[in-house]
Amino acid sequence: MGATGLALRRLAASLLVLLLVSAVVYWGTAVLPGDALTAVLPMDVLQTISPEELARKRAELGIDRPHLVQFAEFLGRIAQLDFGRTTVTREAVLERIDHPLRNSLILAGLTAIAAPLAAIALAVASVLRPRGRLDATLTGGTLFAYSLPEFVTGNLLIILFAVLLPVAPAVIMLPTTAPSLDILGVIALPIATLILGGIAYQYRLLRAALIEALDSDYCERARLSGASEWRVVVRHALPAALVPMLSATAQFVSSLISGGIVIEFIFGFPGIGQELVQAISTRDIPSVQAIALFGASAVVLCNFAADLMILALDPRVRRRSHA
Amino acid sequence: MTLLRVEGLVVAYRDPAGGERRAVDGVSFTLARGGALGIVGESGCGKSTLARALLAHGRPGSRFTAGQVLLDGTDILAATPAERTRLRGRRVALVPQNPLQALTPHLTIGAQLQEVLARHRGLRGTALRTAMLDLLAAMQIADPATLAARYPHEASGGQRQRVVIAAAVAGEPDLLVLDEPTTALDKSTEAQVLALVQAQQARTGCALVYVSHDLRTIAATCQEILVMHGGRVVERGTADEVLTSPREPYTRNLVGALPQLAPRPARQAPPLPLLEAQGLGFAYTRPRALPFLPRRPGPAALDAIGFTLAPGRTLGVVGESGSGKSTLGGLVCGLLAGHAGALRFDNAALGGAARHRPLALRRRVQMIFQDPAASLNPRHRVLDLVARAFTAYHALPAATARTRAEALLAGIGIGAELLRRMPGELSGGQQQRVAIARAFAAEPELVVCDEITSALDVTIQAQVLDVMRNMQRDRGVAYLFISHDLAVVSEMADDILVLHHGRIRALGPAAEVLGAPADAYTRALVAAFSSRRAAAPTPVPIPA
Amino acid sequence: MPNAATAPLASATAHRPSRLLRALRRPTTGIATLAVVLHLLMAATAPLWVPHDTSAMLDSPLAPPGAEFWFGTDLLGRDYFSRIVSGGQVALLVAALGVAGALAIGTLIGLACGYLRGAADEAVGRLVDALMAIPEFLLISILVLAFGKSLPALAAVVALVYVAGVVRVVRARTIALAAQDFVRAAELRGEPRLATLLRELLPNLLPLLAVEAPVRISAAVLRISALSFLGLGISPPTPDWGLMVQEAMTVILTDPWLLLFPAAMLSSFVVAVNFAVDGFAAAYGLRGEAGA
Amino acid sequence: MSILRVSRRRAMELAAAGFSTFSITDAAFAQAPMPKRGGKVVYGQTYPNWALGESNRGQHAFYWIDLLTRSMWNCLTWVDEDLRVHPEIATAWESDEAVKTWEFIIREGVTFHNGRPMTIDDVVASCAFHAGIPGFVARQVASVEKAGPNKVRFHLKAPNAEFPYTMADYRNVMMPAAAPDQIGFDGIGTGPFKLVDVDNKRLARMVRNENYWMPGRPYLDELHGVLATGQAAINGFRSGQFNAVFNIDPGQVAQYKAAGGEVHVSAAGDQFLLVLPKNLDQAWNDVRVRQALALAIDRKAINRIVYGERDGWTGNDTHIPGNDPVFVPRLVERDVARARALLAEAGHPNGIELPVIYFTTSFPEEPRIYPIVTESLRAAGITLRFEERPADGFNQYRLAVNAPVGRPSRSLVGPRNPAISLQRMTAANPSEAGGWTGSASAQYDAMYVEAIGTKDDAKRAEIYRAMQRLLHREVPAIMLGGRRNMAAFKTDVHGLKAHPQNWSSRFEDIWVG
Repeated sequence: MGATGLALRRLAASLLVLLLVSAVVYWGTAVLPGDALTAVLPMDVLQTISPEELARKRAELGIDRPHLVQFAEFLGRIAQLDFGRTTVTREAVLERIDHPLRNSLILAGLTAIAAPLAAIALAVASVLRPRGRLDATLTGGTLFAYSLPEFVTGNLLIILFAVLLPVAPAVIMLPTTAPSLDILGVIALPIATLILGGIAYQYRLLRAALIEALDSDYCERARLSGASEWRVVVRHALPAALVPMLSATAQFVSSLISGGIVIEFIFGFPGIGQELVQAISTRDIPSVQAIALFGASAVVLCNFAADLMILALDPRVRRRSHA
Repeated sequence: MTLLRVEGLVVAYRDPAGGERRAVDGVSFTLARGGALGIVGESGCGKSTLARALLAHGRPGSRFTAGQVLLDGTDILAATPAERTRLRGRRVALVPQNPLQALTPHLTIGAQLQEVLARHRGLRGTALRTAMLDLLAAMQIADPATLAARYPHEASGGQRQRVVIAAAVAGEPDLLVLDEPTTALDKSTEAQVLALVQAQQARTGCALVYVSHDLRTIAATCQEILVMHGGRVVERGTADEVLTSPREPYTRNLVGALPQLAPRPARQAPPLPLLEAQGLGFAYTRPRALPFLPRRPGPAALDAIGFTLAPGRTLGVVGESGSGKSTLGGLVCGLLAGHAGALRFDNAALGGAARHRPLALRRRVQMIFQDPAASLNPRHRVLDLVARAFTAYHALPAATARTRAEALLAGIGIGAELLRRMPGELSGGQQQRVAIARAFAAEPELVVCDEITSALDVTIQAQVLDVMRNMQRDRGVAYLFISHDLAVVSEMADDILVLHHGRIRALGPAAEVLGAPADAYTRALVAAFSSRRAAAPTPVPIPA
Repeated sequence: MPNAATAPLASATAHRPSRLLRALRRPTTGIATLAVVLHLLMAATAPLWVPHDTSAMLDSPLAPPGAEFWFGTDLLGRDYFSRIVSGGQVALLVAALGVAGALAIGTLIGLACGYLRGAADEAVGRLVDALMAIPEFLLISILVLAFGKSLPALAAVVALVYVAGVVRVVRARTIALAAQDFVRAAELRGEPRLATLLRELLPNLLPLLAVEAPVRISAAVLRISALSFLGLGISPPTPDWGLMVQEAMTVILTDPWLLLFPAAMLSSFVVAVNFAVDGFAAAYGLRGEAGA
Repeated sequence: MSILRVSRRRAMELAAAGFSTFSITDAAFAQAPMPKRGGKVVYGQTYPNWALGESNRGQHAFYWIDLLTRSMWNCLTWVDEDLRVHPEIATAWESDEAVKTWEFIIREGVTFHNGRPMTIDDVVASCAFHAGIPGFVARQVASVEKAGPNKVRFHLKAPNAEFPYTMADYRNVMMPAAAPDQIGFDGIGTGPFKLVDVDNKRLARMVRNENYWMPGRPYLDELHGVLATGQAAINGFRSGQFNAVFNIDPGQVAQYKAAGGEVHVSAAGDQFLLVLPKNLDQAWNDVRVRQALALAIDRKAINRIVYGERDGWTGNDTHIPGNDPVFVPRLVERDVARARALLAEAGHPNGIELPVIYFTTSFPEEPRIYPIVTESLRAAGITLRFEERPADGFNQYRLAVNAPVGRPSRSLVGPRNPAISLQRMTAANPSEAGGWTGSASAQYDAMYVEAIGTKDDAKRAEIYRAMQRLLHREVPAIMLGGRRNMAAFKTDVHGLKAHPQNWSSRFEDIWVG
């Protein structure tokens, strides 16, 4: 069916996924105790405000209407890509989350490039000397890095590269709306932490696939036609071996886009994660929805990109109709 | 002048249990420049390991513990890795077994050929490309440019085999080692490929080493033959000596097991047919892009098929891959549904998926599959597999089902000590016997056998065919015996049906079809399978 | 020609137990398995032999490791050895319960989708994609705020996090299995679909689940420590390595040993489980796609 | 002893409250060696302004990145480290005999950051705005009016002898006059520093206000405030990005000193208040159980383990901070036997299980306090667990049930003057008194009304002490005192002090060199 068939099917599927996401996110947030109004009124106001006044304010904001009506109205808005305004302060949601989203996409984007490259480098190195000491140390090393919680590796990296050696900033002191170049300047340690945590799984998958590929008949034919081991690994084994790793990479990167909250807390990175925490704490459903939908579409795009790369790497899927 | 001398070669594998298993145990032989040596043996006899040892290559976990492989006097086993890499493809080359797995799936055919040419002929740019296209042309590829741009999975079996040979001969090696060159091919393409290899030898004067389990093909192409068993050479001689007057008991058993292209003695056919087909047709539906689009039918897999099969008799169905023979089997036993035309069993319409057929009908029609390992659930014990059939078809209580199953298995050669084993722990032959027992547990009247021996070695194949003949003799069951191997079919079939691209090319009693078939395609097929004894079968190209 | 049909043939490959011994003989697997067993034993029996009460404040805070308190005392003056030794209990229990739930539900859904295919499979597939696409912090916040942080609630959180992954893995393996002939044979026997699922397909998934379970449990223990960092996981004063590591970070440069012990326990468990599983998977020829 | 006694550490001429007028002169801030002008302070703040969620338009003082609004704004009055009120924008104030009408004289020559001189109309507009929205000011002020070219008059709803303290609160800043829904969002104040750039959930950058009304101040050229939660504070300090940190984790004092810093400890700080809802059918509705609870908690252990100080002040279950002259310490510090006896008397001979108290971490050391409370209560057979809820909307989680009192939870209490502090235990403030009702509560409310109506300080102090003794007997809520604000700063930073009222920290005196 090739790329176009896949694109069509994937597009239809992703619309359904986004619909499901917004439904689950809506009812999930609606279930939480309290609502946008009580979340925003300061403590001393909450004590003195009368129930009637509270009810009047809720009606004013329209958050007292039945959930089904509110959800339908929300879907109507989303259809025209209008992400609406925050419930109480009436700010445009997009204006509020655009920069944090951009920052998180930069972080996720660079990690999406760096992590697989690191995994490929490590896996190829360990496979070129099978059963050797390097293979064992790499496997053990990546597992150890994965086994340490992110806030440990993050803080240890800060102490090493910011406190002891003045290479990177210990605290990212940029405003959320800082220009992208500044964000790039401070992104090294967060990415290193993410890669240390996420590399083990991708490395293991790639290494296993490489070993399996090197045992295949076509690698043996390449070897027996005089190709050097390096060439057999890189040109013949690697492309096919990347396929299982790619879906893991896509999953790893998509979990970063709106999930990198621990990293944002440790480094003070102005990402979308903290914005999500804020939106949940103020029960601001439009913001939560917007962040969830952007996150979900980024995830869907990530998986789609991975599928396209798999298509590029494995022609058997791409051009099946000729056989 | 000797090109290759192998002296007392031993290749040992580290056994998982810690011991050492010798795959090649002291093999010695010589091969003159431009000679052709055949090495024959069943799976596990060490022939593939020996073939790779000729390129100083051992699979992971194996070591050359003794002996030498002298190529033009120098021992390539002692060569440094760099020297080994240089000689592979230039001095000695290997044509691997099944071409689809042996070609890198994500590189075009042209790219893979150019890689070898660039390394051994130092060509680059357009010179490299033209050399590649000439090489493909030399392999009788009709349109080299189109094939070069294609990926391996987009080429036919014959084309892939030719590409693999092209890759091997690209470096103009002095010694060409062929590992099971024709196993994956239909008879029609096999002859062409063998002709190509001999043309290459004639042009470059290189020596050939054929390694195969198929004694008939080796006998057709090599002057001298080595028969291997358990890592040792058990017999050595010319093709005629080995085929007509084998000295060793193992070789005698091997030659005896070769299916002979001779019709079974004619038997009186009972009047009432058990299974009939008139104008039977079938087409698979094309895969859909989106789940909601209408399903469109694909090309016809079977067209206007008519035949009858009486109780207790065997109808052999012969055809190459893609001829539709498996589709026919699937329709009869209910794996496939939605055929055109009439299909009747015991004078009643037979159709629909097995799930929707009444229990009685499901019991009376059974099927045995090609790959024994895949047809038995790996997590069920042997006894339970067969007992399950008794409980499913005869609603017997578990205990009686087990005793009936034990008796049936014993009768078919599966001893008590194997009953509690998982299928994974049995040999191929044993697994197929269990599958046969499971089929007969239902006490069927018709058994559809789809390539039931193609995955087995020749000696095991002979045993399984004996089992099937005995079961038919004892229980009077009818067989729809499907295979690509005309010789195997001729050993079983009362009548033979030859299928090609979904259409019948010949149908009639075995003697008639094998004797003087009217249809050209059938005539060529019969010639290709004719026995060694009659005359050295020259490779006869079969019209497409 | 001897009548080959009836000649009894007896040849069988090695029996099952020796594969277990062979796996254990490999050094990495042996040591790793030992470490895992020790961890489990420690978690199960800690309350019986722990020298001090894990929440009693016995001495001044941050006393260095010494004679009386082998691992010293933590920021609140509690015996650090007792807390380290019982630090795995809650996290392991929650992880095990959660992953068990994820495997049970995930396998059923994966089996059904993989074998039955059709519209249901498509729909469930999309639901799984949606579940994986929702920011995890949001899902877990909703669960914790709605159901609290009791043991079953946290186990439900872990189950939710892993069920989608299990469905994907099981569905892929089921699709491959369903193409095998022994499933065709079962269909020809007219076995009901449920029987085919449970008797033919499920047993073949058990090795996959055996590989998936321990690796995902070790991943879950890590995930719980991350949740505790965000205030969504285990609440103090319950001894938990995740919380201890988090507390230890505040005094990392003055009292590094406070971080050393819990981090060592956490990573030794995770590394040991992964190495042990790799060893057994190799010996039994299994291949799991389990992972973080 | 009058609440306005002369402070030993500060040479400052003082007059009794009421009619005298005085102005802040250099004397008020006489310092050690000659401070140098210039330089920059980048401070980390571990305690962000919890109102951040409402708006991120940033500049408004209500949503300022932390509560240290005195960096950019001024209020009419200011409360010093010993919790005594001083003039700031108002140079003097006087009230009528019934302390129900107050007049403040406004300082001359004050200009806003945008260069526009501050007029009486700006002051009146600001004060009217503060009195217009629900909160402390609105609860006390009926109306605000101009009373002359430089005088503003307040009409209170009820007499309040300590009204000047109310106008010192961090929210009651002076802003350029504007419509109520716009005032303050332009980020223009009268304070020592002008705003340059703000991302109000992360950081703010300010520069010296050249024409600040206090002569010669501020010394610094630049002031940056950065929110630094978790390890960011100590890491930022060690790496040199911060040269000061407010509200450090008391457990990390040694590490700040090891990183070349000095630590200034304030005399008092916020208190953790355990709200015991009595309107729910709970065991602590019985006063004896509450008394047992108060007696069994080892408050000395909290000071020793968490704040590293043997004899720090411990709470007396009232909102009054330890360094307030009116503070009446509890009669008995801890008596487990008495606690057990009380429980037995109340019908719980073999101990009692109390409902879980929910909290969300605000000050860094908070998660280490509650295990000590739980552990010390265990000795008296009382089981009381604390469970953290994520920073997510803790308020609505707390008030989702049983509003306005909410679930059993902890609340934060800032150190303020007795008039504000003791008002928080009256029936008008159910959420912190836990819905305390009954005769004792009524008596307490009456005493409060009498106290704030008494102009004479000594007599008022007497009533405050009686009210505290009543609270000791009734224990409507538990106050875990002992907290102290601690600020760390590099050795070359001078004049930076931690203030018991976090929000009253001043920046005019800080200099680098």
